[in-house]
Amino acid sequence: MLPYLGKAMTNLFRKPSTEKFPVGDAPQAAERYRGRISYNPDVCVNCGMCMRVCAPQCMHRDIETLENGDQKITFTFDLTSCTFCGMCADFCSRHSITLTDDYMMVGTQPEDFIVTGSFIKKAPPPKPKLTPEQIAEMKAKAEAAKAAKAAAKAEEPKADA
Amino acid sequence: MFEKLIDNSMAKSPWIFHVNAGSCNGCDIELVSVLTPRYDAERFGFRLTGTPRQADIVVVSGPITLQTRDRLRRVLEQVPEPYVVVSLGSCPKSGNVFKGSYSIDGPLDKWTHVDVSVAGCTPKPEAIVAALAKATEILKEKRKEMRK
Amino acid sequence: MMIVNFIGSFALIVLGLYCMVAKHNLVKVIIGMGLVDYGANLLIVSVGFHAGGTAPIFTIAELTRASFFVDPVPQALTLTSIVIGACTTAMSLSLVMMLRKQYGTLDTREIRRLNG
Amino acid sequence: MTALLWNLFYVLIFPGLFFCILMGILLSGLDRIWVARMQRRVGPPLLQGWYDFLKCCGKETIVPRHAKKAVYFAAPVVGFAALITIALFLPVVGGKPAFSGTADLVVILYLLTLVSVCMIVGAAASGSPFAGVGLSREMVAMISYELPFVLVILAISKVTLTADSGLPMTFSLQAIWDYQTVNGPLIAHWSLIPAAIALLFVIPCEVGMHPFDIAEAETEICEGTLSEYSGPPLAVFRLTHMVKMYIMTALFYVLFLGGISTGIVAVDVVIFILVCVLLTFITMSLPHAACARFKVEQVFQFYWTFVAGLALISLILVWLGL
Amino acid sequence: MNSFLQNFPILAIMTLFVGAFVTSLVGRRNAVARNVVVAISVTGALAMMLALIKPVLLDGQIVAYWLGGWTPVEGWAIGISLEVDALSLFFGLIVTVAVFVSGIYSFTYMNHDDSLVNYYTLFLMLSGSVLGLVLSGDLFNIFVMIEIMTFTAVALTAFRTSYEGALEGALKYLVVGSLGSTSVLLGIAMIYSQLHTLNLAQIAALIPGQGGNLVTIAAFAFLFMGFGTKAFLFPFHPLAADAHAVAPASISLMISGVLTKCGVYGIIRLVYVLYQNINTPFVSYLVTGFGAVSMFVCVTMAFNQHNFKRLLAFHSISQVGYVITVVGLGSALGLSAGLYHAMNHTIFKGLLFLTAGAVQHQTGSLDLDSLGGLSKKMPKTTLLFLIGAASISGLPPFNGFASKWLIYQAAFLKGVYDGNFFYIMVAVVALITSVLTLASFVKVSQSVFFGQLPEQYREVREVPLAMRLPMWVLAVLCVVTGLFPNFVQTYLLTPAVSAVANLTAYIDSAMGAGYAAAHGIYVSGLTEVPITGVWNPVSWLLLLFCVTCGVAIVALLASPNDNSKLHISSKDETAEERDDKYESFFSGEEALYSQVGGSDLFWGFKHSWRKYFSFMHDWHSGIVNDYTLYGVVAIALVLLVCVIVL
Repeated sequence: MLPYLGKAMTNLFRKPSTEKFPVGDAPQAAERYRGRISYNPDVCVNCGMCMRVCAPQCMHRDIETLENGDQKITFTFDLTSCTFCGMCADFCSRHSITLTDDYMMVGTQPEDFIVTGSFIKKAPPPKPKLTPEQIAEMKAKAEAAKAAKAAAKAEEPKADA
Repeated sequence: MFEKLIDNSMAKSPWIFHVNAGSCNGCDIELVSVLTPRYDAERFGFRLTGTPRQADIVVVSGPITLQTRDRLRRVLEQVPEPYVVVSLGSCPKSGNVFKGSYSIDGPLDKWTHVDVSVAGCTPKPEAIVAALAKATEILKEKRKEMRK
Repeated sequence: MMIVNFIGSFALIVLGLYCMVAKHNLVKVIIGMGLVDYGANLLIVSVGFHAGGTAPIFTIAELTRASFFVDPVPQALTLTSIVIGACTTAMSLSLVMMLRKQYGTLDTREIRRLNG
Repeated sequence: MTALLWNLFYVLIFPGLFFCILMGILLSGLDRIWVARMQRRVGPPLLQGWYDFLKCCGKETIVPRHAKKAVYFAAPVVGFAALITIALFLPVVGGKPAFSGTADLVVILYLLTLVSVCMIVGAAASGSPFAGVGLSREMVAMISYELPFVLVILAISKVTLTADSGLPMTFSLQAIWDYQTVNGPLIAHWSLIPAAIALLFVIPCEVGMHPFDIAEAETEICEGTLSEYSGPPLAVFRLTHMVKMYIMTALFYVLFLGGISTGIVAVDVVIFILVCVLLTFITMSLPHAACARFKVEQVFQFYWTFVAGLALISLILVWLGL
Repeated sequence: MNSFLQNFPILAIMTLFVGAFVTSLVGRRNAVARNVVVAISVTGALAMMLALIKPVLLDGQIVAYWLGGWTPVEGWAIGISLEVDALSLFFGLIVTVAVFVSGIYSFTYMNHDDSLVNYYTLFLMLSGSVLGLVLSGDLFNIFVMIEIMTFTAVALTAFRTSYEGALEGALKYLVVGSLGSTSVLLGIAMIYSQLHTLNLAQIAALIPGQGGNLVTIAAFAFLFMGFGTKAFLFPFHPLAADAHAVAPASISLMISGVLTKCGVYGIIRLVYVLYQNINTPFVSYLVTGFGAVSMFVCVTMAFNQHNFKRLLAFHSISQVGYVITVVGLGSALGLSAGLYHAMNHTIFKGLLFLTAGAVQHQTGSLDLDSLGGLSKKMPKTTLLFLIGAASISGLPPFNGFASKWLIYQAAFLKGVYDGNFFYIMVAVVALITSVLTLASFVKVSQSVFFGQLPEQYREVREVPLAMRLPMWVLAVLCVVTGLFPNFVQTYLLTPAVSAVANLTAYIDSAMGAGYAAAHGIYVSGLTEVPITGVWNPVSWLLLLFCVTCGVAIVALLASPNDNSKLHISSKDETAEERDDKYESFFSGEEALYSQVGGSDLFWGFKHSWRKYFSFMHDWHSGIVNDYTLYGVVAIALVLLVCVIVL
């Protein structure tokens, strides 16, 4: 007990090691801290990889078809459902999802915890129509290839002998 | 005047009661670390109590499992007015990775009003301190409203 | 001469106490109580005895300074004491009978529900 | 009329209610700050006890179904009143208690017991199982510190009785104070030094400060005795706890450091307050910072062997006339 | 002296005995007549004792009554006498008040039982014998009364034959108690053989002339242990516990409040009046030592108990230990403290036994582990119990505090004035015992009256007024004797103590003036010790009241006044639907099975002393032979030591 008493006495005259935090700015988080998700819809390719790897299924994709045939794709990240594992960011090939170092996720409303972003996916151009001749030509090509393959197969045993 | 004094003290001495509703202990440890020298919540009068009867702020962590559901409800009923509920971490608000499990009966909103939520798995102690600070303001407002 | 009586009463008391302490049968314990009583009675009677005294039966007119008789008080005491002893024995025996009905035994080592 | 007014002043203002509450809040605030500093924390504001008290007053009071309502509400008030009554008997300033001749050390000993008993009865009346455990611990703590306390009091009484100052009263605080005025403070009496140390150990357990707060172990048995208390009754209990710090330190001051008088009341009061503050630091803050909470049987053994041994040594030394 | 008053002692005794007789005659058929007879007898005895207060206690006269007019002839007491001095009357008052309360209580308490005629007959005989004992002036009469007392007490203990252990307790009481009776008888025989008289006054006059006569010293040892048995002193305490626990509560009151007082009375008479040897250090050590040991051992034994009344029984012996301890100090202060505590013990222990009886009457159980939460169902009984518990634990301002305070002072001052460390340690033991008593009663109140109410006691109701009334009488006495100790001191204790001190008056009023002087008895055997310190509870109470008012005002100011939500909220116990808000907090669990058993409450304390407690548990084996052995060994040792030392 005596050493503790000594320690207590010396501590009494030292500066407290307490952070000042609620007064003033929040301190910087540690390097590579995984905090609030940021989502950049502009580079997203809508691959859906993030949704596949997300264990708590915190993201939600809304697909809304616009009048002109384009799709408005909205990704919603519910931070109150996220485990901040960073898997989505790792798997995102275009780095559209990143985890920032903002940890101050405090709020009174559900909206405070929603990270969302949307982009328009252009409808692809209409496909060209094939004529019957073209189809017949393609079929013939396929037949020829097949025959060639069969011939090659027949020659093989000979080569072995 | 006396009532005003009480209102002001309400924000200066909030006592916390912590309910673990099936949490993995991550948030619980972080909550305790709020009282450590580094974050020292006691300078705002925070104090962990052992009983809901003396609590002003009820901090709930963990998804609401079937086992803890009734206990949680009982504890929440036993807290004297006015009080504030804080949901700590992602689990109580959504169920987190346990979402959809057969043994989860959440989220917390289903059983009580949640005044302040902290997201994170787990939240940093600074975030918890900020949430508690917000909770004290709400506590004061609640008391004022009740008085009217 | 009275020394024999004193030794006898002492022996009776010790024997009775031995019975009460060492015997585990309740009836024997009560016999021990009786023996202690008898010893005490013998002692009292012996205390009042004067060698050569007559029985202390007189009318007031006959009583003179020269009368020599054994002390009547111890005899009265002994009579009272014997009566009380008989009552006690009867009482304890009735208790023993009921105990036997309730506990099914007379062994003191088994009649110990009130302990600790 | 004037006498009545003076008595009201005694009860409500100076050695009584107001001063006690003030000192209690001051000492508890200082204690909490010191403990925080020793743990390298900032610590709560000085008036934290006052805020706690006010806050509890503003809360709802839930009387549990199993509680006995009358006892539940009466216990804290009676306990607090008993404590204030002790304050009126202490000759803190100028060697004159507010109500002299009505009490002595044994009465104070029993009033302190009454304070604990009120807490115990209140806890019992609240009907909580945790309170049941808490009150049993409170009781064991009481058994623990009572023996050394009694031995200390006996030693002091012996010293003041055998002195040839012509004092017929043995257990009287007034007499002890007068003895010290003539012969110097009792702590300077070397055979009483072990007793003084023993009393220093008794103080934190009597108050229920941290290493000895087995009855109110908040994490272990959910606040123990106070488990079912909420609202104003809880506030009064918290206040009782704080005022008890003041009363115990003041009692030490009277018993061992009494008789110091400069003749100027203000200076005396300042000296007295300083001594109380110092004693609070030594007996409550230091063990709080340096020790973890004891177990029930450890408290019991510690007090009945070590502390009681110290007090007994003192008593024997005094007995031998040393 | 009014010659009419002269007859009151014998009339009081005979009222009870004749009442017993008449009860058995008329009560067989008519319950009302029986109750009337009982009520008249006990009230009559009480009234006669009260009538004697004026001449005996206040005027200091001594009533000497010779049965059949056989006054002493030529300095020899040949008749049987009743001699009532202030000491006898003090005990007589205690006895009659207790008898009165117990009798009234029995009317309702015993209404579940049959063959009540036997009960009341035995009860009145018991009362009569006890009264006869304390008023008697004749040693052999004391023996006869002791025997009647033991006999009826045993019969009453076994009255509820079907009750678990009743027969067993009664038999143990009878067997081991017979040791005490026998040793009284032997003592009487020895005294008679040397002095040829049985009159107390004459013995008191003659014994100092005997000097170192071995036979009278042996008689002293026998008589001391005989009365000690009746007071259930240390090695005899197990039989008290056995008998109290199983007897009906009204009889437990008699056994603890009255029978033990007979032992105390006997010891006071023996060491102060007959032998006047209390100032011999050895006798003082002997009496004080026995008292201190029984005081401490019994209070620790109480920690082990699971039965409400058995626990009370151990406390009873512990409190009698206090009385014997201070009686052994041999100072006026000690004696008055002892008498005060003896009186208070009858009052508060009677109250506690009656509350235990009320609990048993309403619930049918006395088990500390299964009872609980009765404060909701029996609030008035709870209040009465708390008053009794506070008194026995010596909390101010109840009577236990006033008498214990005197006890500490007496022991401490004796130690200081004699320069004897032994008495200081006795004072310390007394204080520690007081704290342990408190702890024990905390255990009872927590496990019987507070805590959770078990399901099977939902329908329990408060006891009827007829049972509460006697309890209130005792409770009021508790408060009154605690609040006005000066009054008690002046009008009861001082006369009794000065009666003990004024030996010549006692001898002369029986044997004729000048008898004491002729045998060289002049001075009292008491050393006067000044009473130090003032305990003035009334001013203290006023102070407490003032402070409570102050606190209440502040509390009122602090509480919000016009808001329903922030008010006190509570729920009626009778409400059908459960509301979790008002359940006890039990970590969120349902608090149904969360009752803390009475026997587990002090495990922390018991754990520290586990060796002592397990030894004590084994030592109280419950076997009659063992208890007899302890008694025989104690008697033999005391006899041996007395003969050697004195």
